[in-house]
Amino acid sequence: MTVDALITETADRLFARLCTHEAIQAAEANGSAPEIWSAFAETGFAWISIPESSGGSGGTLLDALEVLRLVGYHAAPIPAAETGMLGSWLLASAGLALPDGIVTIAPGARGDALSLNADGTLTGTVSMVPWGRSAERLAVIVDGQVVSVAVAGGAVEHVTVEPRTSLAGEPRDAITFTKAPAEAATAPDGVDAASFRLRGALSRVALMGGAIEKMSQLTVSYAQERKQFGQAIARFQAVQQHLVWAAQDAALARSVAEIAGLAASRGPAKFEIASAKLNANQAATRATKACHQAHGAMGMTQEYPLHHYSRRLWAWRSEFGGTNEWSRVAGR
Amino acid sequence: MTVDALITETADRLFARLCTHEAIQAAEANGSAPEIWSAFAETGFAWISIPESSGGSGGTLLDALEVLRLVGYHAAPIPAAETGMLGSWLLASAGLALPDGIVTIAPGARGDALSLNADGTLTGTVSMVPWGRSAERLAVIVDGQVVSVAVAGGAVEHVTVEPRTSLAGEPRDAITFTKAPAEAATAPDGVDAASFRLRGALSRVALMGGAIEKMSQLTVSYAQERKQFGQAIARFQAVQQHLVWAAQDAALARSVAEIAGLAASRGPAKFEIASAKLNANQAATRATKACHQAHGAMGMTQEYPLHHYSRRLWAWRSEFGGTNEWSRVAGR
Amino acid sequence: MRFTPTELTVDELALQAEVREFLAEELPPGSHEPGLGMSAAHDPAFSKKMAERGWVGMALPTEWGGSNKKAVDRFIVVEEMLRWGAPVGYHWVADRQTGSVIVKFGTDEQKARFVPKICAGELGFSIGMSEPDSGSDLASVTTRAERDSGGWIVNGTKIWTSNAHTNDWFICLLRTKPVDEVGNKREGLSQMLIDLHNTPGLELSPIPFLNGEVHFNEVSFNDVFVPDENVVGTPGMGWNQNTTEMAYERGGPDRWLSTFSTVEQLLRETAGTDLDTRTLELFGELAARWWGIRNMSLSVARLIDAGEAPSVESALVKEMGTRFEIETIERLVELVDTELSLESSSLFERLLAQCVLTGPGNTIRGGTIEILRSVASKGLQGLPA
Amino acid sequence: MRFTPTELTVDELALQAEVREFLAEELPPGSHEPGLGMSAAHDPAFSKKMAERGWVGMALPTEWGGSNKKAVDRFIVVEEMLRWGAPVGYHWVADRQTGSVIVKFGTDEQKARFVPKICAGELGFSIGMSEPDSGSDLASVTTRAERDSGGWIVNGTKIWTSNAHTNDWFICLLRTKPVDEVGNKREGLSQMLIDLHNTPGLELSPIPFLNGEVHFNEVSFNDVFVPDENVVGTPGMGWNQNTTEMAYERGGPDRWLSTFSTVEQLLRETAGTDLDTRTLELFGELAARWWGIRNMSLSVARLIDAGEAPSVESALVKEMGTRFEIETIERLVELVDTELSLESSSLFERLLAQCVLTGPGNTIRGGTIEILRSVASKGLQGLPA
Repeated sequence: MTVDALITETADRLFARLCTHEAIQAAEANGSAPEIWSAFAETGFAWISIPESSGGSGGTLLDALEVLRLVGYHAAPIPAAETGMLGSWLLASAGLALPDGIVTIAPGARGDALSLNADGTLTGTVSMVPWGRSAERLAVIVDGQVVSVAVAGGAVEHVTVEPRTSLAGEPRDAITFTKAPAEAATAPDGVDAASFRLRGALSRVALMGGAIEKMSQLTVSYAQERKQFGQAIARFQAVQQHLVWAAQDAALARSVAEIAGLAASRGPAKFEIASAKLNANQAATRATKACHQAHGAMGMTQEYPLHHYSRRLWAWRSEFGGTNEWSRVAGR
Repeated sequence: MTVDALITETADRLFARLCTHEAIQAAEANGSAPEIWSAFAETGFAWISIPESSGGSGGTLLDALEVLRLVGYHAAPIPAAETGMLGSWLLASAGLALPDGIVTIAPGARGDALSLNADGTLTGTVSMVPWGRSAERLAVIVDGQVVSVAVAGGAVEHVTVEPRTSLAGEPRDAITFTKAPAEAATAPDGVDAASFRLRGALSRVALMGGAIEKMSQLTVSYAQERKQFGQAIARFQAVQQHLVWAAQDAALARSVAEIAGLAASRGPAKFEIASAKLNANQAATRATKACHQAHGAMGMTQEYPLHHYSRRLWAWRSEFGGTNEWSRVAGR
Repeated sequence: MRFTPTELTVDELALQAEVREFLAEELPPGSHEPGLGMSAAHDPAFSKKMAERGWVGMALPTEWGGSNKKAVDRFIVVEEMLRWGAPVGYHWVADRQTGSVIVKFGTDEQKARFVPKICAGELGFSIGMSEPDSGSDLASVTTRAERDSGGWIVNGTKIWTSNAHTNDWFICLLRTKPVDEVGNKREGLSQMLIDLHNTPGLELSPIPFLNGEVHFNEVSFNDVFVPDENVVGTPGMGWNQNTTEMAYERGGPDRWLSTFSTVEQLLRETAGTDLDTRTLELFGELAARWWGIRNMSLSVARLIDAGEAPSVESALVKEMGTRFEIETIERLVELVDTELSLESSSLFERLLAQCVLTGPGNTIRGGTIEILRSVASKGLQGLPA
Repeated sequence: MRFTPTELTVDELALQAEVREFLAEELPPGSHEPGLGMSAAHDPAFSKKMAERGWVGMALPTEWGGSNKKAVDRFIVVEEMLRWGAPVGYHWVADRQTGSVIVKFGTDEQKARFVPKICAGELGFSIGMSEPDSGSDLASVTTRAERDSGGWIVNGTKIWTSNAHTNDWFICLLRTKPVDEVGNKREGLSQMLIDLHNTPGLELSPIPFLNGEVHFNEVSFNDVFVPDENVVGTPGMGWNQNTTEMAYERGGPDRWLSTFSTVEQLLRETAGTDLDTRTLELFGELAARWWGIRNMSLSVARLIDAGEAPSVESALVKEMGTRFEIETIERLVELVDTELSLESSSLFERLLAQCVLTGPGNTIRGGTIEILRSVASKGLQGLPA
């Protein structure tokens, strides 16, 4: 099972054009990047791996993970995983309609509580919701039901969106529903909180693999160009260590994403995804440290792009389960 | 409270003369070093910190710790801590007689079980007993009693000694008593299994501080003398890291031993000793790694002295409580 | 090298109690968002209150407005301020470094002009050292000062100048003789005092930090005139004077405390709850390591008070403290195992989020960790730094 | 650089099952003390049994007694042997490196003389590379071979020659032209095959390991005659041939498996008990990391089978594996929190004690970790190693 090179090339070219340093910075300032999203949505990549019969773009889970790797590589400030392999996957699994716009999900933060009322409306609060303020609908599992509820950026009755941000400055909002009209359908076998969390973790591993790879490449270039004590800093043993560790972690994170993706294409892949997330988290911790260390003060500034990747990695390593949670799963 | 410089000088000179590479090697091969022990015992240092009124040499706990630091620094293959601040301390605390020869103790290994019989004899097994085969007596707390029992290297009835060794190749024997005649006296307030374990840990911290310091000095010398790629390896950044880490760990281990010693001179010093052992353990792990790394293959040979210190450190870091045990104590 | 164990005297413990009382009164918990170490907030009013207690420039001579106290006394005050996350940013550099440099190398006129104001908490200083191409090679200064009647004309650019936009003056390392004339890049450098806001030709540009906050600035010099009376010490000897200044910076409690207020906040937020083994062990380990480094750091302060120059010891402690900070953050992130946000309702989680974002900077400030290792390693081998 | 994900084919899984069956039969648990990675025991009878299955020299051509299998097949066999701690010491080097070097660079006469015996598990090889003053600078060879009628006269000393006392021959890197004549220390070196036990003038001295075991030897040459027919490849090209040999050594499963049998033994000894969270998490973390590195290592084997020369990839994996081994040992020591002894009644504790004692050697074998980093770093920058 492999990914069509055309997917890689198209997505890579698209993001390289759209996700300039300035565009990513502007997305952070504005809390959204509608132009990047619409160009992305137009390609159909947003719904890759969702069957065409359900209103998706078709393609495999591996295709979706490859697109996410490139989202991570280019720090594309869009809810690609949320709309595609997470949100629309939930909706499609239960036969619910896919909206045209952004779908977001509830990653399952501490204190989240939602309940379906007797009249079919939804009440409760979810937090750390990616791009909640830009989402058309939220897809979530409540009491064994897949629920689809309008968010419309909080511009509808019964819904309020409190803006919050991740460590990367990306929207992670709190949304409160008060008897909000919702559609619901029974979640099929294999679609439940645990499988959703695995799928969420897998999406983060793919993103992280891309981001570490880019960060590693940035660091090699910087170390070759930057001179100190009369020579490129890449010639110092201490800097070489940083370059090697970052490259290892880039290779490791990408490799585990791909192997776990293969396994997840065939079954629940509990051990593989748990192991992949654990490895990706550790790789992110080591690689961000190594790359920042090699960059010195320059890497701490807004004007230099390292932080687009390092801050996203710090956010993603905590999302859908940290190291301890997944080590317990892998250890069983 | 300070230590008389004469103690430091005398002990340092004594060990420098006796604890040659060959002598330490021979002690490992033979499982004992009677000449080193008798020279040490002759100075009275073996019973330092034990009141003269109880048959000891007088002096403070800080004096005893300073001597142990030098035992560690010179890798002296003798049961100095066991005979002095551990074994004789137990005996003296309960008013029991101090023997002329080596006293050892039971460090409290997993599976140890001793009981006093109705007739006053002792039955059961203790293991990982330092220099059990050379000990005249064992001092141990059983059921709130300080017990003194003859071992005589297993050459008495009712006692068998099974030789075992630590990672350093030092004797850590299993001793079985079968209705062995014993003396016993009630342990005074403040003398119990917990305080004995603290005192044991403190003795190891002092030993470790000395051993890391010596190992660090050996490594600096080696790195200045050893040439590769046309220059002393001390000029390579990677080697400099090792030198710095080892020196830090040497300073840290010695510093925590001394501060914990000050605190223990005044009270139970539970937090201080727990913290000191934890720091010494971590310092030992880092420093042995750094020093071996800087030495390369040479450090792995019997003929080069690094292993006298590194192997003792690996043994001592596990004795009287590892990192997790003491972190729980320090965290309370 | 030896870190002699030392403990606080009765008088020193009284000072510690006084500082704690002051903080409890001035900054009761909940009244302020604690700052992390050197990113502490900038609050001239707070600096003034501290100065009224004699806690700014406290190791400087009374003659110039200081309190003539010991390094250990300053250690006690700084330790408590950092643990509390107090807003010490305005007087931080002036208190820690610039005041001492002026007292040591300046003229009486300079001492009278600057030191009493520093000790009053009324004068904030920055340091103009790094340049766009210098990186860790701090002696490779190219901003040049050329002789002019009664002073010097300066052209060039300084970068990473912390808080230049909120402080008043900065002390700058400038090249007064070209390298090819003096033969060694450490020669021909001079230190000058420059007003950050009232100097024609001087321009500040903020360099936003990765999360948008501004701490750093670029400072460009366009024919800036510096009068002779603002040159500190001997022209050409700036590197040596500056090295002294760096040594003051190392080994102090700022190194290993800038994340510790985060740990203390977690302790507060979990107080009274039943800790699981993992949390208990982590608290124990962090407390033990904090205690170990703190003892060594206090020993360094005692050595300074004994008139010694413990530069290798300082570098060793600073490198240890820096690694401790980084590991503390990593361990806490693993422990809490939750998504962090600067907008969390838990102060601990907000602080930890801040730690994660600013953590990589800890290894850079005041010399990268590699430079510290090199200084320490040379010292261990008995080589000149 | 890319580690393409790969999985075992049906045939490869069948081979794995066959090896497991073989091991269960030959070495049932309890029947042998498992060896750790490269310190595996030396057992010519076992090597012969493996050879009978076609598992020694398995990637070598059938023409010379090999099985003409793939690098992945060899990976599978080696992985199972190491997990089991099987006594593979006798054929280890010959199987991994020397056989390939002779097939690649040797004459047909040399192939006929040596390779079938290697593939039969009847010929153990050592490597004569390091010298007392060479350290990591392996090209600084001073043991010199001087031209003589029909061969070479060798004088000098090799050191750290693993298992020279138990193996039969060794392949030696010798200086056949002085550095000042060839201008570069990597030129003028040649590889020669030398009988370890029947060569006049050759003397072996064991170098006991820190725990008294003997793995290393010093080998001194006193006018040792080596006939021309024992020179491998082109005289003067030894460094390049040797570098190829080193590349074979890297990236293989030995790197990251030599401590894993210890973890597996702990799993066996705790099976059926109720694991505490700490143990469960450590098992999970180690299993996950093992899985991650193993996938990358398997990808390297596939690249070799695809005819590529993944030297940077191999160095990256080896450095990762080495750090994984060290961290595994440290974490296990912390976990068990007990006094270790080589005489413990628990096999796991005996193995862990052995790991602690031999652990520092893991970073040295086959190039120190610093050299690996340098190789990898150059590769990342597109520079020649």
